[in-house]
Amino acid sequence: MTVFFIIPVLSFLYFLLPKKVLTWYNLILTALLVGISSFLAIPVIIDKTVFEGSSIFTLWGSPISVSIDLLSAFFIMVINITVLTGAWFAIAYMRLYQQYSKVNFSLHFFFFFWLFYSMLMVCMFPNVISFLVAWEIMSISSFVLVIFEHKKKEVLKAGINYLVQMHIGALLLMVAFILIYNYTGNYTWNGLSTYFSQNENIPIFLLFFIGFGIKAGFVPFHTWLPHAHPAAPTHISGIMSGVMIKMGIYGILRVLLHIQANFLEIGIIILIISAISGIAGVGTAIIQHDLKKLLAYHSIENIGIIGIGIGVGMIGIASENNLITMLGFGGGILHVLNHSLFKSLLFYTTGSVYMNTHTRTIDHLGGLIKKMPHTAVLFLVASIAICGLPPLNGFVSEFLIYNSFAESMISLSIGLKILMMFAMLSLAVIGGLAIFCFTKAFGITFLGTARKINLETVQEVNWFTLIPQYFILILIFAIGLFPQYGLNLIFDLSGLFAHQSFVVPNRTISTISSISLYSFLFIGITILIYVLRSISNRKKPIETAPTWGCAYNGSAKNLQYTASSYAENYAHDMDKLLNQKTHYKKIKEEDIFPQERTYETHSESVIEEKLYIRISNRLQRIFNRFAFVQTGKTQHYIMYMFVLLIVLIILTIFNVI
Amino acid sequence: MKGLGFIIIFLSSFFFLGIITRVKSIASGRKGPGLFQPMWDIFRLLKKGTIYSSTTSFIFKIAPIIYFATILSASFLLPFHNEPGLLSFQGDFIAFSYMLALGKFFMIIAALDTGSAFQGMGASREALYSLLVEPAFFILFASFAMFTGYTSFYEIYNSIYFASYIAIFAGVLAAYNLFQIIMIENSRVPYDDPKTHLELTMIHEVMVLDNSGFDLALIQFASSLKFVIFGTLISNFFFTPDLSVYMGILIFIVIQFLFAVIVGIAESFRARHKLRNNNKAIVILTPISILIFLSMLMLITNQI
Amino acid sequence: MELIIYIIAVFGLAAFVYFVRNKKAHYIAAILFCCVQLTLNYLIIVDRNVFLEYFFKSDALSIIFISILTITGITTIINSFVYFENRKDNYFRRGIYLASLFVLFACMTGVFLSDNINILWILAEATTLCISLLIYHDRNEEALEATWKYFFVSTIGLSFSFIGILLLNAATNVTGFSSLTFSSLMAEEILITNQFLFQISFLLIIIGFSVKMEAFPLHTVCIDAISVAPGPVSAIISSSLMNVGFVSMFRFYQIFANTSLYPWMNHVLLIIGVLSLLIATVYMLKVDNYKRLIAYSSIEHMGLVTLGVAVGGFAFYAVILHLIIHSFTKASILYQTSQFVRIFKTKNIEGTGGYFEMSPLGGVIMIFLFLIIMGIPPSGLFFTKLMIFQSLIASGYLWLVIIILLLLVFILWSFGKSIFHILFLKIPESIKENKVKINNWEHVPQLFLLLIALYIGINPPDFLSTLINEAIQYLPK
Amino acid sequence: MSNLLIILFLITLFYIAISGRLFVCINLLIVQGLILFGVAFLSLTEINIINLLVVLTETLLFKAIILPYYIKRIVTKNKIKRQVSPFMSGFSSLLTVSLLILLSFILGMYLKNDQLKLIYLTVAFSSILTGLLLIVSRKEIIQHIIGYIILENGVVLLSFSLGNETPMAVNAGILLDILISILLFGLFMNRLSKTYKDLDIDQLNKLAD
Repeated sequence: MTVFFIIPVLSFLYFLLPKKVLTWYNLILTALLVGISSFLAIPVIIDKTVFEGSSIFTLWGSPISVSIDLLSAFFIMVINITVLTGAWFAIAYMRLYQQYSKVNFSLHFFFFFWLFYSMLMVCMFPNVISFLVAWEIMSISSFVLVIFEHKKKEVLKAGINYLVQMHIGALLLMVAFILIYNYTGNYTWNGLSTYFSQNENIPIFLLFFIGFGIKAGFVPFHTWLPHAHPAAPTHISGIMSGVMIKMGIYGILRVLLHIQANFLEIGIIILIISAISGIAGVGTAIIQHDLKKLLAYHSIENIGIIGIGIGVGMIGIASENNLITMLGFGGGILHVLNHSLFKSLLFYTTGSVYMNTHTRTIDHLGGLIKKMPHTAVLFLVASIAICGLPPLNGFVSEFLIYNSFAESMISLSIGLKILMMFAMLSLAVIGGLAIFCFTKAFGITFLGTARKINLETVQEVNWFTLIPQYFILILIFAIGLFPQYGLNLIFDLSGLFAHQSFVVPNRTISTISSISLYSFLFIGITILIYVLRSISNRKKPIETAPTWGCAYNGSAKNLQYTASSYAENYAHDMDKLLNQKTHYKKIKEEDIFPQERTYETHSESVIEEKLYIRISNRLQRIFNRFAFVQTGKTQHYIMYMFVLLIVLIILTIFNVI
Repeated sequence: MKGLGFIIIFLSSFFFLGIITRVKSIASGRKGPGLFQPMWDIFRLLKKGTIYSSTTSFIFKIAPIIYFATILSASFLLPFHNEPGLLSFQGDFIAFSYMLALGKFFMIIAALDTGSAFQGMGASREALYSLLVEPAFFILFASFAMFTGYTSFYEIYNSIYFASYIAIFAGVLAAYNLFQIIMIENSRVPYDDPKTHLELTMIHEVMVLDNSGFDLALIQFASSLKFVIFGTLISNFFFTPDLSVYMGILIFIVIQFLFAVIVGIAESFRARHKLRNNNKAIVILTPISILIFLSMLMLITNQI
Repeated sequence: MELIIYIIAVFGLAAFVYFVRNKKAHYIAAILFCCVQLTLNYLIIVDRNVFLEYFFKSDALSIIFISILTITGITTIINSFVYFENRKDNYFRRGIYLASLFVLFACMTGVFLSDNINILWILAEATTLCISLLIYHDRNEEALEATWKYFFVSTIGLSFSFIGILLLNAATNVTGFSSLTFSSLMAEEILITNQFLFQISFLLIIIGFSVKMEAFPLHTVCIDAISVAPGPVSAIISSSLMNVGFVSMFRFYQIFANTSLYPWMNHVLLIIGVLSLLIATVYMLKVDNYKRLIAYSSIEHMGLVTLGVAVGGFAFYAVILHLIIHSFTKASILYQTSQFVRIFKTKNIEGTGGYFEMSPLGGVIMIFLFLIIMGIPPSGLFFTKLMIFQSLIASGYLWLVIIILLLLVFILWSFGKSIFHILFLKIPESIKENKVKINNWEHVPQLFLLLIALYIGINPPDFLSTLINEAIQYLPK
Repeated sequence: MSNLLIILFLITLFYIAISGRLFVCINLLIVQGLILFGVAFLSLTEINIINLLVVLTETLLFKAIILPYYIKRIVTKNKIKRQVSPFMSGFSSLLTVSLLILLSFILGMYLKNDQLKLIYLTVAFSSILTGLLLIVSRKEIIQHIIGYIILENGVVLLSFSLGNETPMAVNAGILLDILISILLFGLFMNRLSKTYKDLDIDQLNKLAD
């Protein structure tokens, strides 16, 4: 415990060590911290205790107390996995930035450490003041990480945008906590339950939900994500998208633990918002041509899926149907872990691509699979997982959520049945769109022939960089193939929310284990057929020839489908919704020999344009009305004094104040 | 006896495509090929060598295998007569549809792997249609699940019954929807025409332009197997609990035959949609499924 | 007795630096002055009621603020020398500058210590004179204009508060040569004979002193002063001089705190606070001159402080702490700004960029200063804001809190935009060649202040807490 | 007797408000200084002699002699135009002044008590307000200074009214006067008049947002 609080001292070494060793030192320090926090968390997970402790350091004179329950422990483990791989990957990725000065590096890694540390603290602190402090440190450090390429104006813009939105979230949380404190006089999480037991639940919950939802990226609070992720270095995007936005989920779950009434309404609220987030996220992702922006939108989608699970779980609690609760929360919480895995893997592979090609625009890439087979395979597996296809981990969590729908359709009241039907509809749509999106992302990026890049310079990243990625790959497969072993943990976690521990019914267990059986069956068949083919192909001629271009033998390089054209028939029907912008100069009548032309599309976030920017402009215009004070004329200044004096006197005489 | 269903499905897939082509040729006044012609083609392909495009990678090589494997393993889930499939568990219809989706995923990226404009076109369309049709399928079976109170194929089929008018109505709608879904999944008329000769208008066929030999054989066999699987989804409605195995098999074969004939007739007497209209036509299916859902909801609320 | 020695010493040193115009003499004088100031501070801390003729009296409030004054004062003197050296000022100017700086410190110390209302007022007026000389240091047109405005407006403002004090004299019929002392007024329950008279006098005093508090309505001239004056002087204006204003206001507030005027007074302060916040936000969104921007941010903080005083409760404690941390932070920010001016040769944000490259240490310090001033943890201002909002909400001003939060968000946006523009963007072409080298030693005072601010923010030490609690003991809980 | 003087003081205010020429205003300042001297002489009877002397010298020396002389000198030296340019006509400014006097009378009614005599209050306030009026309504800095001096006269008059009880306050006021005027004229006026030709306030708005 004490060690955990002493570690930050080591973080100041970042400023002293030479630039070369920084990345390595970072990895070591991260590993150290991972070790310590796991040492604290794993016992909690194994023997279901709650770790209580208090630090040697004090905040405003009171020692900072720490308590790790199952939920915290779970999230701590999730954080550890992703951050460790991120630190590892950074070693290779930071070579891109050789021209940056040492201080940049030191600052970067300093705040990298503090991001990790603050996320751990967020999970550990029972006192909401220290929680808020940790929360803000998290935002700040991630902000500094985001603006690493700070010479670019748009990066800085994205960073400040991010900072401001995080600040709004924190302020909302602050107000919520103050309201609770003024009622209970208690600045710990437990204060919530006393408050909720005696007051209206929904308003404060909404305050919390928005505050945490901004971090988590629920629509319509998601507008920072698509800007911040492309701006940040890739390992940072991986960590932010993999675990940092999950801290919002953590907060929401933490609040849900203390909710005392209105389970149904809250569940419905969460469910609807999450469904919208899911569809909006993936629907917008399809037409993104910046790989990282695409992934950012997918984080919104997956947050939506998690939220759907949680919402169904809440509804389950409301209707006292344990099975629904378990399946819903279980699916949601499992998806937290899954998403952190495959999303970080996707970001790392994107990073490897960027390292080699120095572009993230999908339309410029292509044919990378021949030069970077490992990366391609990793990306492929991650995409299959994120689409929720068997036999990988994404399928398991989505399967649980689907089952919770089915259960609630069977056993709940009519209105809820219909609601669930729509929820299932949305989840199905999400799945379909995700497949559409990732066939595009993988196909255009890695397959076919190179479009604008030259493949000669591209080479596979070295084995050392591949290790963490393969590590994640193994975890993805493990969860996908042996879901039944982790099941108890997940269901214990979801038991927390029903305020009771329930026995997992055998049907569910058998279902899950038969899923793994099914996956094995599928893999077996695949292998079998593969063997058959190779046997039968042994003595047959195997030739290679150019792709059949329907009797066109020119280079197919520029004939290939691009990301835009692949998404065209989807985007065509929902232009208005996506507010896609096309950059294309029409060919005029008179020019007989038209010049070379380019056709590009990009899309602006609708909500941002139509809602936030508009509102803030309106407000600024209102503020400008007041900007008449500083005229530079002494007379006016004295006038103000006099006028205010008169006004106040009048108010006083008439007892207004 | 568990394996029986699987075996029969597997076997009946041999002559399914044959029947369709035969029906079509008769309808258009030709004599037409033998019932087993498609199987012969597949068999011949199995013996042929393979040509791979120089732009392709291993994705292109493994995709057909995975495609076939997915469909085969999808067929494991199907109950037959009163027996559950090889595997049967809660919400296996979800696993079923996701398995098929996995196969599609690989076919699509394989098509993109060739780097040809046509195949990309086909891939994009295939992806779009499958994503549009997915909700309809889900809602359909979700409504069955809600109706019967069970979430696995076997239990659903075992306990489903159509008693009242509204049930008939729902059943008819369901049958229609399922039929349309099958047409899309197997990319037949009116959504796609396997016999067309203009690549620009193809969907499924254009994706496999570059496959040859063993792979092509796998793909074609897979598509006929897919037909039978969906046929099974329909024919399962007709098994009543008190029914001997042989009757079951008989009924099954009859249903499959009728189904194939219907498909053939439909294909030969109907023009395909304009491509742009396909989207709308497919999207329509989801509201229909919702309609089914609501009617089923009415049913159970009345009966409860 | 000690006080007289102190005054003599200060004036002696002032005369010395004015007449003996060479480098060594100035350095010696400065060091001596620091020693004098420190000793006085020490004496005051060790035993409260040493010496002090009947005009003066030292209590917790004065101890706190004099300590702030000493610390910022020493750093200011150091930075002033940096400023001289870099601008090659002639020794005549340096002489005037240092002399008026010493006298200014003496006057401010006097204000903090003074127990007699009239004395307090006179000394406050005297600070105006000294600060005018300091603002005028650069001797250019802008400086002249700013000085004239500051001088003229603040004189008129203070003469209004003088009228207020006269009325107060008349209202409380206390007679005798050492007429009106805060201690006596607070000691015996003053009976409100003619309430309106008291109200008018309080209004006049508050509004008059708002020129020193840098709150609405008379903040306008402070903005000009801060934006034009040399960096160290701006630091003094928006740290210690602000405290002078606050302390004067707060002492008058304390007099009436236990009378029937209390609620009325709070409403007045509430209005002033909200107006100051609003104006600050409006202009922070508008200005493109980073020194003015920072000046406006002091207005914002003073607005928050005024609100805190208005709602009371926890907020009293928070307010004092807020001022302490704000003084240190804002002072060091303004020291940094004088570096900006030196490097970029412009006060317009558009002409800046890449400070972080040129002096990494300074950049890092600036980032932390930004965090603290914006009240983002680990900043103490976060906690003080928390407490202020808490008592605002507790006294039923939730709607007001929402508005204030909105304003604060806008402030964060505009302030962050400018600061990060200065720190991180590309170095402008105009100064690519002949880059100004920043010596890392220049950052030491700022670093020092930063660390103090951080420490106080995260763990306010016990003696400080006791002092603050003692300073606010007369106020209704 | 002193009341009479005070009434006279009031009349000077009217005169200043409408006078179109600079030197008239300055001469009126002299008159005011003399009046204050008289008032101090008559009313501050109970304070000790040193204080009284200070007050008397201050009023006589500064208010009646040095300040006006200084201003005249500056005006002549810098060739400031002697014509005053108010942006309200003589009549309306007259009206305003009388309104201000009415206002201060009402204020005085509210505020008066056994120490604050009504007449003192009224005249003091009206002189303060008139000073403000001059500052606000006129453009030349020289006018501002005149306005400020008038304001100060008002303050001093007010302080006389309770000078007997709290001479401290009076001294403070006096001290202020001296300091300000020294700084004002020793430093600014020359600088300002050097920097800006005819001291017009409109040239002093470089610093504005």
